[in-house]
Amino acid sequence: MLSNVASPHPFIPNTPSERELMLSTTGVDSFDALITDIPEQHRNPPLRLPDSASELEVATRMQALAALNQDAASRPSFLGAGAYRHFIPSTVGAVLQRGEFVTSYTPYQPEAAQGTLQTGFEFQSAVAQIFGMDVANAGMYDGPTAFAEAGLMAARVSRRNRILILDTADERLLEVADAYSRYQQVTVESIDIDSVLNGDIPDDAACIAFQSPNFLGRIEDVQAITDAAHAAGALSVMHTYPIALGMFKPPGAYGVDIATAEGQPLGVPLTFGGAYVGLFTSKQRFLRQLPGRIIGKTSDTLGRTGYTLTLQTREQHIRRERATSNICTSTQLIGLMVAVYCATMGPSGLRKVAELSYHKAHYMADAIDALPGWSLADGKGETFFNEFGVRCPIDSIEVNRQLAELGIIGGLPIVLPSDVGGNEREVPNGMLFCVTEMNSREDIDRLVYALSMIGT
Amino acid sequence: MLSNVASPHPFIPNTPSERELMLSTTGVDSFDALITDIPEQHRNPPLRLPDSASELEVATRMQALAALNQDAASRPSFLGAGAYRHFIPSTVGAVLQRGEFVTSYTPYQPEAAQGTLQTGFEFQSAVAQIFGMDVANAGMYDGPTAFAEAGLMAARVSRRNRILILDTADERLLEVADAYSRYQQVTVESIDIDSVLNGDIPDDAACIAFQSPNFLGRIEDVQAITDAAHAAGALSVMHTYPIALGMFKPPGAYGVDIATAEGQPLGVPLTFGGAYVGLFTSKQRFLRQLPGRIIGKTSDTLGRTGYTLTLQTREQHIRRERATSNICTSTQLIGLMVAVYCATMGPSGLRKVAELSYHKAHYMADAIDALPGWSLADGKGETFFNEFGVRCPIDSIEVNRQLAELGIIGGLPIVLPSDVGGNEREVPNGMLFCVTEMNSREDIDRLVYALSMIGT
Amino acid sequence: MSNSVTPNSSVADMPDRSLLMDRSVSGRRAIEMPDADVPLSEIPDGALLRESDDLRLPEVSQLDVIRYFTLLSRLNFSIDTNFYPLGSCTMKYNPKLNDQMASLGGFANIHPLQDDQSVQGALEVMFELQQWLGEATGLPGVGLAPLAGAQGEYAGLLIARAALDMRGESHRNVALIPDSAHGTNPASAAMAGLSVVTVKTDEFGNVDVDDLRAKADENTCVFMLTIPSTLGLFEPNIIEINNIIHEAGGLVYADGANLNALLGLVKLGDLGIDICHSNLHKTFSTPHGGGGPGAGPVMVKEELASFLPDPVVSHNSTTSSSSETKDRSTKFSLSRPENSIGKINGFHGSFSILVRAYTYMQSLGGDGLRAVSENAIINANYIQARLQDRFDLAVDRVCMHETVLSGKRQADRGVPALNIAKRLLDYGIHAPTMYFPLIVPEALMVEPTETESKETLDRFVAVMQTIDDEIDSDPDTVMHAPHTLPNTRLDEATAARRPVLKWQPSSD
Amino acid sequence: MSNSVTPNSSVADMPDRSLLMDRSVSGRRAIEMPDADVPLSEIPDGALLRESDDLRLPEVSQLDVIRYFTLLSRLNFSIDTNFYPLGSCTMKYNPKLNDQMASLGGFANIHPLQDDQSVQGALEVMFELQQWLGEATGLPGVGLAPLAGAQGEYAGLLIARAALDMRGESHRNVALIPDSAHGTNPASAAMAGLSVVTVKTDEFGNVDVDDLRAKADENTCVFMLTIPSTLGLFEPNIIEINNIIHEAGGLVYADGANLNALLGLVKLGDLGIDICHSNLHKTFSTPHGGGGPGAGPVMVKEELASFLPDPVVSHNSTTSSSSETKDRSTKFSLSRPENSIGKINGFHGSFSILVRAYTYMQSLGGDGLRAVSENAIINANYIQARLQDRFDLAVDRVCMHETVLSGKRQADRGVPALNIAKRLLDYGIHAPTMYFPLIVPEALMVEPTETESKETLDRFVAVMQTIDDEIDSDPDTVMHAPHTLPNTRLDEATAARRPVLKWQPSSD
Ligand SMILES: Cc1ncc(COP(=O)(O)O)c(C=O)c1O
Ligand SMILES: Cc1ncc(COP(=O)(O)O)c(C=O)c1O
Repeated sequence: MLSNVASPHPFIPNTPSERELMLSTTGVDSFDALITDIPEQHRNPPLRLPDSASELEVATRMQALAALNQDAASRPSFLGAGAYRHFIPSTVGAVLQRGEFVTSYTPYQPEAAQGTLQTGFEFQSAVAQIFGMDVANAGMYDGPTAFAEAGLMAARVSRRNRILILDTADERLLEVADAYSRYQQVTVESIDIDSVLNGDIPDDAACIAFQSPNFLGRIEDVQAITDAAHAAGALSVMHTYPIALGMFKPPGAYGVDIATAEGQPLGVPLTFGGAYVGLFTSKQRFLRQLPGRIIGKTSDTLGRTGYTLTLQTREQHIRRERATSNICTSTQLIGLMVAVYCATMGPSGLRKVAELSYHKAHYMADAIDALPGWSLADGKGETFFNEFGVRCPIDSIEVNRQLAELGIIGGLPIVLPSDVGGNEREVPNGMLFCVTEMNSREDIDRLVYALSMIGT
Repeated sequence: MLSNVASPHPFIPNTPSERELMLSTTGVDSFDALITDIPEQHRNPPLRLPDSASELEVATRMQALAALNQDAASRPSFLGAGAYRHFIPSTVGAVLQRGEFVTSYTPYQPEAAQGTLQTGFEFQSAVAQIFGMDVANAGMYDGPTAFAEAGLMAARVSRRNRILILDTADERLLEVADAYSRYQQVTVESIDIDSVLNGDIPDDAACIAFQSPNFLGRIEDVQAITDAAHAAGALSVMHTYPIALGMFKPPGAYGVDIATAEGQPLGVPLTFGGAYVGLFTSKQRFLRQLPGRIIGKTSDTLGRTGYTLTLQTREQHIRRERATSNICTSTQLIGLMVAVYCATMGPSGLRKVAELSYHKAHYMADAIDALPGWSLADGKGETFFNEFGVRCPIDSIEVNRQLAELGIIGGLPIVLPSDVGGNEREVPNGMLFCVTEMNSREDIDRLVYALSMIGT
Repeated sequence: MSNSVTPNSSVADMPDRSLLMDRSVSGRRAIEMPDADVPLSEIPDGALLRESDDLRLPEVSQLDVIRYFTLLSRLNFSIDTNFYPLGSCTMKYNPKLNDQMASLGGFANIHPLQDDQSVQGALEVMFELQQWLGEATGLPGVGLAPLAGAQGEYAGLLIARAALDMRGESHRNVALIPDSAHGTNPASAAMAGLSVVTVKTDEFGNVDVDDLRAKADENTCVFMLTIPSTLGLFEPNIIEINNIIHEAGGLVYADGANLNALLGLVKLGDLGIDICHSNLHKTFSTPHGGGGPGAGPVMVKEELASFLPDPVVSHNSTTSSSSETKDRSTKFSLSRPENSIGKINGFHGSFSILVRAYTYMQSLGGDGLRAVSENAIINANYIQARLQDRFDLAVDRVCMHETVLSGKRQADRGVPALNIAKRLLDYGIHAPTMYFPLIVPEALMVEPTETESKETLDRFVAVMQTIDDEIDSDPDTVMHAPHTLPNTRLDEATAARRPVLKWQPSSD
Repeated sequence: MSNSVTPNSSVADMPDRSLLMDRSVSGRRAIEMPDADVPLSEIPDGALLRESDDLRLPEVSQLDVIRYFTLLSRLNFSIDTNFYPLGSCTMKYNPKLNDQMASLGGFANIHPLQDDQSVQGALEVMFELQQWLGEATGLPGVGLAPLAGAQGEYAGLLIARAALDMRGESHRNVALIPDSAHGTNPASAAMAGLSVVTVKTDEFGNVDVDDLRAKADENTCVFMLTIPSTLGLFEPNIIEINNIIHEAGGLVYADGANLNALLGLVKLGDLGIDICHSNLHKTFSTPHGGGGPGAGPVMVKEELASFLPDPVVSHNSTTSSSSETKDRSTKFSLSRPENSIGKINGFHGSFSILVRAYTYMQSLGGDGLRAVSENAIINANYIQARLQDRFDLAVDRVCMHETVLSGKRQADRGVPALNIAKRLLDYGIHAPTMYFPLIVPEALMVEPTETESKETLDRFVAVMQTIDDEIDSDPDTVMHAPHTLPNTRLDEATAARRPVLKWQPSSD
């Protein structure tokens, strides 16, 4: 219950006497006089919400709710598929405590926001470097929206209107791209690798957009796809997994035009899917078609280096309906986490994370493949990073249920083409597993042992 | 394992080539040349410690160790006896994240430490205010050492050498006072309340030192004790529980000369007994006999207010063997937590915490007293704050064991005088319970129900 | 950290501003990773692999990382350190409890694709937040997916279009938008394939109803109204406006960026609004983070709920759940509404922000949320009343949660609003929003919020008066402000003309 | 937050320095507490109760609390923001992981009087830390109870006295202490009832062995030696010194404040030291917190282990536990050593600090700890080598982890060391320890630590050279430094003469 002798709430300092004084300075004799524009019949409706609660009560309830969740930090987990449990160094959390970063607004007054701006510039520098691309923007909402906006950007750049997405990409990417282009003069379509490699690409294709490592963790033939796209006058748009780039060649090395990723693996906790940050990079020459904020280096009147938002004429607050995107509030603070992560990991750390993930995933894949009744979704020989599909002897949802009983979070149940007949089944018979440096050998062995019991 | 191609460790930046360069600037050709003063036969001994470990490994191990402890935040707990589970507002943790507070040294250069100094001044202001005393120092190691140093200070002030401690005080206080005075020309002795009130006080008594609320939670007759001490030419030294002062008259109101307390209840987590902060207050006229650091207000050369360590001639770094105490590194950061706590709780918050603790403790005491086989250690009528002794039908260690099985942390097993014969028993037959605002009615009812089952 | 050996002339610890890569020393490192505990597998074809020296990230020590970012943080103005009356942005106190709750392991470490069964606490947070936002706005269909206000707008417009499509009115392709609207409104409309037709604001700051009536027709898809408007005014003709649009067959979308002025005072749904969004990072005080992350839930009237973005959280006892394999013990579950516009982002929304907003709503409760709006309005009017002798008002009437001043008089004396804004920084006060809304010349949009005290407002008033005096006594100082910040005025033109967007080896 | 309406002239956001009570407004509050969920009991006699208006604590909003303390924090120099070469204090990087581990619920929320059984993880931390400190010092009896270095000293002296008492040598009441010793050494000796006899330092910075020999006798209780010494030197005659004391029947106490120079290079126990302490807040990098909390474990040779303070942690399989009712599953338990000097504080030591130190030792390991000492020594010698043309050295020989400069030449040119120290602050570098050790005129004791980079050391050298130049070119600037901090030089004399130690209603 609020107080009416003191200030109403710890977040609201005006005491009753101050309130009176302020109203009278304003020249009204009651608060109601300030809201007469609100239609009288609708003024002061009942608000059926709980009453205010003390911090102790709120914290107690929130802790109880948090405790209802089975968190992936205190048990082995093999879920990936777009959100990844990687190591987060202590520096990230420490920097994230700085109120000056957390409680500032978008840096519209650059002189009073150099902290945000310079760290954002570090973010752009690190992302461009990891991707091997010319430029990176200051971040998008998340990976899938970055990918969707990449498709739209490709359409603007190419002045063509068909976004072709390779069918090995995560379906979520396709869905979001579809939602982002639904009423624009752009279509989103699926294409298979054979069509791409055979040059079977329509001549109004804006881009060939693909994911590598793809949904099943496999490394695509980026060069071939990119070359095919270019041959058809389309852009090559790649969605990737930034940790993989610690080990695998980056999009820039293949001539990819626009590359995006989910930034979460770079120092951001899982938090049930958000808030994350989308990474967005491109070739220099497409710069002025980039969506989102961009931070540039400049100098002040005394010639000292400083940073500022730049190329703002692309953005909604200047260009309005002709902006390159409607994005305004974005994900600066998550970008800061990525910047601190990259600074902490450095080249050797990022490489090591990639290699650990790779080797552990392959260790586990080999072990599962050796289990009777279980097999890898692909034959051997395909190159994958740290995710792989597995064919299960029973319904994979049931597999997960049994693993949950052992305190293990399994993989993602997926539908694999049936062995017989080739027609798709309704019941998920496959599982997409993900392994990172956070999975100890012991956890992996435990999982494999558990699967071996399920298999028999 | 350390690297020998890169810098040896994330905490040690010198790379091998820098190391060489620095050694050669120093004019030596190897590191060994710098340590020739170390007797050769003892140089470079084997160090049987584990090798360096990565952050991920260390964090994993520490989390596993932490998980082995049954923490008092995730289950009902009724333990007090010198360390208390009170509500800690969110502001305390937030301020404690500021690296500028955490990673600075004792403010020897005041111009570069105004943050520490001004917050320390806030601490002194709040503590003096809560105690109703003239002055507070900037904090002692913990409550018991503050109490021990209060006894020594009383001896200095009175130029007498017997520290008499009322026998209702926590035995820990007596023990620490003893350790602090063992080889000084001062003795620590126990005295009972009748001797005090009858004026049966030796004329070389430096002080009557007592605890109120005492070990069993009872409020002592502070006025009578203080008057008796003063009548005997001795000082009145009181050790108290700062939360109780939200509700009960403070030591200053009774003319107490020196008052101390454990500061932990004011915003500091239990952390297995430390680090805590000792609160130390006195009358103005004893100021120059205070142990520990003191922060004073002053002004700079431009006339602006600033703060600085003051009265330093009392301290070891100036006065050496004639210092009022040997204390140097103290508990500034814990004092900061107390300062933030006091600023956040304000007068109404502190009072409310005291009242909630009082009412919940009395609710529980009444309920236990009503259980067959269980009774309060005192008859009704004694005034207690939030702790009380209970006579158990069985060995109280066994009671705790049974409670632990129900996920409840019981009270402190204590030995009460036996009902028959009056001679002390070896087996703890009593329990000291503590109740705070953190104990919900539901938890209390659960405990009482559990005791009722044990009783029968 | 400064590499200068000349003393800091004005700021005590003006840090070295060089970038991390400029501090990088080959072989330094800030972290150690463990060695593999599994046998190593074969490494793929070298052609796929990155050269070992291709990845040029900073090589610095762990202390370097901490000191660098800590010092940079101090170059920011922020709520934790400054009064920040940035209009339309609702820069109010972000309770620390909210951050602490969001970082609880049970929230921070759950994977978005875990079974519903294993994340019931998270789903309960989302479910109840849906309920509460529905109640607060009077629009009971709530989708938490949108990741910021602009995405909420886009989701809302997709819903409008989908609903009209279903009615067979796909031809409705016009968004009517007032000239005072925020840039995201027309930008979102364009993304939703709508052409923007601008509606005028009248001399009182209200929607020009005649202009609206003239423009509302059979092609109208939505009217997007910011309420209260970006002038800080509640639209008195709201009912009539809604009727005009509804009669034309369109829908009314309310941009709820300013919802913090309305809590408990009026519900958008009661007024006939069909769709709105709320910026949780404004009204519900989740921190802005220097530009996000935010969250922009979309709220719709009952009839439109089936179009909400995927997913929503449903309570299994209250909904006739269609999901096939549901556990008995699964009380809350994620589901896709029947006619959903689909997924507009990867997972379920800005969960860490949702947790904060939910914590905030619990702390305040219904009574507290009303007090939020009341005091936000009182504070804005107090500033307006105290400054109106010196500064023109965009519109001369009482305001809601913010007041839009015009620096016309000051501009006439030679000092455009920009300079007043910059000069405020020298006094440790963040600038108001400048030159917005676009229809107000020399606009300075001031939103004090309810969390600032009268003392802070009084100081702001005094500083504004001082600056107004300085315009006569010392105009140069105002024109070249700021003077006391880490940088003087930055050359934004060159930044855009010759963009340098990442570290370059020759940097500095 | 400033209440000034004149702009900040030099520092961007120089905050209002008034105290919280000056900002207090009756009725404001920063927290809400719940109402009682139990029936209220009778309130005691009014005479016992505090008047409701007697408690004058600040009444401010929650935002006020956060903004006030945040702004104050920025007035500090700290490791996170500045190079801090404060000699003897070992201001090195405090790894953030350590703080994070100490705040885990399983460590932060356990009560010191819980059963051993329920805190096995905490006891394991303490047990292993005991083992490791014993191994690092070569003194296997380890007591973690002391709360800081000075308490470690006191505990060590109590142990020495108790051991001598048991030998029937209670008369030994003299502590021999070098003239270079830290003030806590004589102060602790006095508390332990010892009279202090000062031992001279010779011209090479070593203990004057002849003087020591002359003073060591049948009354000698202990010789307290800081090793390396406060001159940053390792005592080359250490073996001989220990023999002298042992032959006189006394014990040798090593003040281990500088243990960070010795890790893996030598073990104190091997040298014949009987007792030492270690400041975990120096050598093992727990943060200083602006003056604590710290931890000062005491280490003793095997024969003295039974005297350690109460409690120590024992491993039940390795010790012949005497405890009566021990669970089978209780692997570690707290116990009181047989001849314990007793409790020297309330519970078991600075547990939160112990957790940090243990985390730190794990991160570094034996090999890393040796690298700590090596690089601390290399860095100090590098600075010494680069500055010795400009500044006198206290002793002209290679140093260990710190170098003591003397500002004699500068003082002769009219600028005492104090001013050099203050001037460094203007360059964003914390001052070295000044005028200590007492035997060095114009001492400036510089301890760079191993966590600072060569670039940082080079800048320090350059700044010292610049200041040395300024002494000639612009002595006034140096004499009145600092110029760029929140305060210019503070009047410490008045502060001590007319002490104001708490907020007063008329304040400011
Ligand atoms: C009126 C108005 N509408 C929409 C938005 C866009 O919201 P967001 O930044 O969360 O995308 C803003 C934010 O600045 C706003 O002020
Ligand atoms: C040489 C020396 N001895 C002893 C101490 C005292 O240690 P503490 O401050 O931890 O009590 C110090 C700390 O400054 C010191 O430098």
